[in-house]
Amino acid sequence: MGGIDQFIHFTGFANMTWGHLIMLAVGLFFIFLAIKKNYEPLLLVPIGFGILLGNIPFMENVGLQIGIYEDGSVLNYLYFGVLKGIYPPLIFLGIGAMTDFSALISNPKLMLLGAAAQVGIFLTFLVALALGFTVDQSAAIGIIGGADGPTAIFLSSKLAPELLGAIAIAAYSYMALVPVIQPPIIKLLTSEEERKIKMKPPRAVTKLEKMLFPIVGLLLTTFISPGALPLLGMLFFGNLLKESGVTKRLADTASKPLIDIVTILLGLTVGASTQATTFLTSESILIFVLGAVSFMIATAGGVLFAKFMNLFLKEGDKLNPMIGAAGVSAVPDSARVVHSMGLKEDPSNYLLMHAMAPNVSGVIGSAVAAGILMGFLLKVL
Amino acid sequence: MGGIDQFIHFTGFANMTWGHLIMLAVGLFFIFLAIKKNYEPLLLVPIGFGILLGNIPFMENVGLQIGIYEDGSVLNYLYFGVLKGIYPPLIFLGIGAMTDFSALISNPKLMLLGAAAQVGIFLTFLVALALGFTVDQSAAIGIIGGADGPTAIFLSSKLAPELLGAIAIAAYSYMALVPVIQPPIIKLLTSEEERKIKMKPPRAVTKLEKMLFPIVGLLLTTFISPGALPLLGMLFFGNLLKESGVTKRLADTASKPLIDIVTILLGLTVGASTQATTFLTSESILIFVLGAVSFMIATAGGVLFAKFMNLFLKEGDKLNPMIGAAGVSAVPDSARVVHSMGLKEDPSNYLLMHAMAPNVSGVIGSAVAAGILMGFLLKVL
Amino acid sequence: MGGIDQFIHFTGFANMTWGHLIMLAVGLFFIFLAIKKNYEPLLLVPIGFGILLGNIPFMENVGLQIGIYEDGSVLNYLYFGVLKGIYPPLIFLGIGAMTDFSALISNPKLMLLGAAAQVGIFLTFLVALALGFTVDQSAAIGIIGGADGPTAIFLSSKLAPELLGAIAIAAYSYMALVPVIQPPIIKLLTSEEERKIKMKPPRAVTKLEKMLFPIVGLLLTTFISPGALPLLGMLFFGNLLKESGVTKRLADTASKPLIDIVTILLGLTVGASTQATTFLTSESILIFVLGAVSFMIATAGGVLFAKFMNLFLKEGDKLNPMIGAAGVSAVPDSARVVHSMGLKEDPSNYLLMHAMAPNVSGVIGSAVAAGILMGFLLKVL
Amino acid sequence: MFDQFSFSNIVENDGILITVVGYVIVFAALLFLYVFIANFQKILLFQQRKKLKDKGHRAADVDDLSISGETSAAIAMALYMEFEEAHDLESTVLTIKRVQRPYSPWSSKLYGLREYPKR
Amino acid sequence: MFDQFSFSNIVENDGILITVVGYVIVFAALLFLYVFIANFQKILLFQQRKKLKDKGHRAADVDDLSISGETSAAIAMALYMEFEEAHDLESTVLTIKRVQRPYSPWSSKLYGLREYPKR
Amino acid sequence: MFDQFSFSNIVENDGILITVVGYVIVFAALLFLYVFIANFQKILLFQQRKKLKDKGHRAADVDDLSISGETSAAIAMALYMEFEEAHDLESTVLTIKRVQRPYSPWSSKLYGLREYPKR
Ligand code: NA
Ligand code: NA
Ligand code: NA
Repeated sequence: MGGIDQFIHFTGFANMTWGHLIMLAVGLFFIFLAIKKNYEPLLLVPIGFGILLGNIPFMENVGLQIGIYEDGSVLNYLYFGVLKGIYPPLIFLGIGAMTDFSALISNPKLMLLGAAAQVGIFLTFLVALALGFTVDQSAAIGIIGGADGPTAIFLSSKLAPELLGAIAIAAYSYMALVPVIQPPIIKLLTSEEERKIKMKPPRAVTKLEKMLFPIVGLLLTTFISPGALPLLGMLFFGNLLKESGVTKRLADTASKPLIDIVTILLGLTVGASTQATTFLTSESILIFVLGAVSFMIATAGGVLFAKFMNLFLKEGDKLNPMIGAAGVSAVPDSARVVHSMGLKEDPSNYLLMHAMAPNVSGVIGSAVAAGILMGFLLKVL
Repeated sequence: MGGIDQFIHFTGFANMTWGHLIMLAVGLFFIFLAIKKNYEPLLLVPIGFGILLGNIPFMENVGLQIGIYEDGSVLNYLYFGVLKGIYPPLIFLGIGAMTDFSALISNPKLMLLGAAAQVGIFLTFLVALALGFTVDQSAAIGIIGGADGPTAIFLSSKLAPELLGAIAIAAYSYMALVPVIQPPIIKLLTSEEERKIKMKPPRAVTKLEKMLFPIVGLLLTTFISPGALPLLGMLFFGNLLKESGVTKRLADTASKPLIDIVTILLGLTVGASTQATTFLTSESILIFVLGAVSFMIATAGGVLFAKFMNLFLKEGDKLNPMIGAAGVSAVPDSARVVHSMGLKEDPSNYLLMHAMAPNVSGVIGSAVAAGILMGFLLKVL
Repeated sequence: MGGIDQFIHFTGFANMTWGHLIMLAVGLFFIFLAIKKNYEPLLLVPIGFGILLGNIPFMENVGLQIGIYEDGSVLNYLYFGVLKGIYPPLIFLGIGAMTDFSALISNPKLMLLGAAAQVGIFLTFLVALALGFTVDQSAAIGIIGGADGPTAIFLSSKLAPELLGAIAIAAYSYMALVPVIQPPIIKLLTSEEERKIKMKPPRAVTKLEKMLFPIVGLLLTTFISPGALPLLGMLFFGNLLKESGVTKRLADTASKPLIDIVTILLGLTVGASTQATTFLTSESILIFVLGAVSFMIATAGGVLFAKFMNLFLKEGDKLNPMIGAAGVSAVPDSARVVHSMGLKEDPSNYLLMHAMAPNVSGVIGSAVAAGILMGFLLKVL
Repeated sequence: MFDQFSFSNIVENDGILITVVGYVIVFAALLFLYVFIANFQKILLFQQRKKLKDKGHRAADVDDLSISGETSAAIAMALYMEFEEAHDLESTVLTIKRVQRPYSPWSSKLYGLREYPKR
Repeated sequence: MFDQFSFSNIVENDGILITVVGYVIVFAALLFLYVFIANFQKILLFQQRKKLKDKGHRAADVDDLSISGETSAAIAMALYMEFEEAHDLESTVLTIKRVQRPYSPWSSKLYGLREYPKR
Repeated sequence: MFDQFSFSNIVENDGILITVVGYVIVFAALLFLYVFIANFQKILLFQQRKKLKDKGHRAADVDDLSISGETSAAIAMALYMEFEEAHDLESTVLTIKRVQRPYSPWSSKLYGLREYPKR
């Protein structure tokens, strides 16, 4: 009966630990949230199922080629695109091909709100440093506050691949929880009066402006922060494919099959990278805490900066400071949150289009921030 | 005239052997079968044309980078996905995203038929061993009886890459020939009375059950056979994308462009891997013979087990033993074969839905078997 | 303020050179041509934007992983498919899946015009040799005259990767300029009488012929020139997927998402490969000059050979020699040019379908030529 | 090499062991799945029946809640027909398509962004 | 490791410097973009207004050429509605599809090649 | 480097040889293809004509079975029109779509599986 013994030795039951069970429960919870609560299902289903895949217990390091960290396994090959930072730019390509920057172009001063909210990244970076993380790890943890999954994955893959799983999961979790995290902070920092401010309707935007935006956007942002090139280059490339009007077929492919394929592979492998034996550490828990802090600081930063801008704007041009909260990005959830809150205060106040402007500029802002952090930390000089 | 000489030296005419001609004829025959007989055209056209590509004679090992086994050639790069076992799980992802497991869920005891038919795998494994193949090769040959192309390719790529071409071609050939192979065996093993047994119509299945199936299926099967994770993980992941109801867009992409692209690349390179100079050996012929044997044993195993189950089932609940033959998988050809035979015996006996249950469980069964064989043989301990 | 200093040191402004500015202007010009003039937008938009991406100035060789020539950058990973000659065959697969060879099948003697026009490749090869390029570089430069982007990229990647950017840009530029380059040469070499020749309408082509064409085409051309296998193998494979009638789903995927994805990646990285620091050399300029010469010779070769064929054809069967110009390929632009010129001479003379025959055979011709050049030069004997 | 049956090769490589254990495990895996699903269904059916009973439905008393044989047969027939004719006529129909909204993986609800109102 | 706040780790790694410089640059980048677009718009609006004036349009005098508040509100409302209902009913509509022509990357105008006339 | 023509570089690298042989082979390849197709057509046309004759069709006597000039011209014109207008109007039409069945690469006839009857 040696054979049965040997076999039992290899089963999941024999190799199971509490860690595996906890992570399996987490995976099931993600899938539950996605299906039942409809929180980001296109990401949480792949990530949740990936967590299951990554935490089926098996005997490691005997050449079975199953685990995501084992050479020769399928998951390991597919994980390559995460580890080398290839998937995030491809996702940005697709996002660019489906994003309309009109709201931003029609009221470009709202762009500053997208910059202001990045304060979450930098303050969290400092806190992480103070807590003893290395400078590279701290930067990767801070970027959670950028509220952009692909940006967070890209930066961690470059600076702190050992934390990639935790950072990615934290980023996507909080992005799904934006409707829970942001409202209390917004309320705390604004008066009822401010929340009722109505903004002038945005101007219509011409085709030419929409065509020029990705080109100008690329040149200005990447001249200042060349490190943002992989992300912003692809984002603006996708957007030009969409807005040029002559490459519809390419824009369609970038924004449908291409981004879907990459999303499936990225979600699944990011989920699977949370293999209990390497994932369940005090560091991971700390990263989750820091991520939440980062989101809150970012929200506050956006709101407060909007109030600050109001000091310089004449009556009638004043901003509803709530839209500052949309500067964290988490497109378009945070814009929707702001919109809902606006409607609650005054059922005739439609803030959605105004909130979309800081929302998309927050994407650019956190990519620029990622580029700067890479510039400071990645160099081998 | 040295130049002309040199050139002629490099032409296909100068490098041609009888082997090339035979394989070219085989390739043409596959294409003919696919187009004229409509046997699995989506696979036989790529494989057939791949055989042509792989058997255009050229001067090998002089750096021309043409052949599939030459470093730097396109075919070699594309073959990587076969050789490393990357394509099969991606195909299972797509298959999961288009498979409906309702028939199985509504009558789960039919699952056992899908297990029973895997006897073909194990007996052929023994015969191959006895014939002098190594234990790894024997396992890869046995898996032909699993009647699943991707599973066969996956296991051979891990255990016996040197036989991959022959095993893949054999597996797909016999899957196309299921309507020829199975009926006589089924007839031989069943009485007319048995073939006329009508089964109770299957119960309707709820959405919740369909959603839970891929999750439960993953956990149970891979805890028992972790080696099946790459295949079954992807199969059930694709199925959850389909059944969750919130990730339709991802399921669509997995089941259309993604699986198509992988099918094109897999079919072409598997075909091309049959380069005459490495393929035409007595081993290849033996593998074809063993493959046929394996299919026959599997069919018999399924039918006989159904008869065995009938011993324990009360009147009215008895199975039509023909549906056991569908347990080999070869989805859905073998289910159709059973259905047709049922109609011939009694024009009012519709067995299709009943036969689909062992049919899809046969897929799971052979993936589990592959996982177990990998567990026994792949380890480096 | 050391930090600001350090940061400024890394900006694009600090690393900018005249070369960067020139290349950025070129990139903008490409995008302008694509959008405003509608010259090959599906290629010129990606290439143009790629030129921008490749010429954002940054500090090289300090590990920032930005540039296309830096290990670990996204562009570097995506460029792999260009550098190893993987993308061009995949594009040929898609092209095959959308090309109708009927015009050629119905009047196969026009195939010779597609051969004749390849004289541009070989004469330019000689000129480049005489100018001091190495024999490998000369072959890669000559192929520009083949007027096929993927073929040019494929051959350069194998023979002269250091010139790949310049050759690819030259090839696509002149393909876009066919309507400017060809008409004066055609006029110069033909009399008004010749330009008015009407040709007999082409015969209808059966399904069987269309199905057999890719198979016969593969066997005949690659037996003669095995080096053409990667390109022609894929072209004819795609065409069989289309014409077989039983693999529509695969043909659809090959000709839509697959070719689109590859086109996006190929265009972007070929554009980015023109990084000023490696691209702006006297060699690049010379390559552009030689490319133009090559196109002109090819056009003349096609026209003159058509006149030569007319010497042997009886009255009524004579060719309109203008269609010889379509033998350069540049599908279908050069066929359209010929058609337009025919209409100008005689508004009832429709040459389009006649011109399509040499047009598509020019594709085969230049791929065969590329195969032969690889056969002569790539071998390591 | 392949002239004769060599049972020794089976023995040396634990062939019998692998075969028996392997086949048993395949059965075990699918048996587990069967048992789980069958029991899960019982719970589910129980709940369903209870719900129906609460609402006063008569169906609650029916022995099984499966679809009727006639319906099933009709469906199977239709399916079979489709199988058979599949290759000949690829029926052409006017499709009623579901409108799909774009999405973004940085947040999957980026619906409104694609077609922003211009005026 | 994480027991206490160690400000020394911040100092040693230029934490403050990176934070300040970094945040300033993010602002700078988006400020640049803002200034550029705002000025570009002025030029564009100037041209637009001139064009309208040349044609004698009254709109040229209106202070801003933006869309009206009512329109905007209606659109926003519609958008919001769509957001909310998005998950429930995936509305089914008869699509009017744009016919797409095939293309070739060796030349992107390979339109006619796919469906060549056969008779 | 590129100041002057160096014929020696051509000679040293067998330039003339490669050119002549290469060009001849390109011709040979396409000539082969031409000859094959032309002859294949003869056989095909012969069969076709025979079939028509057997059925008593008059067309069998016509010298060539090609499509008429007028038809061809009309088609070419239509094609050309489409070419020209291609960029402007991307015509919108109600599509009649072929219903596609799903398939499985473990067996390409997995049609019925996707939309299994539920009740
Ligand atoms: Na952000
Ligand atoms: Na099976
Ligand atoms: Na050509």
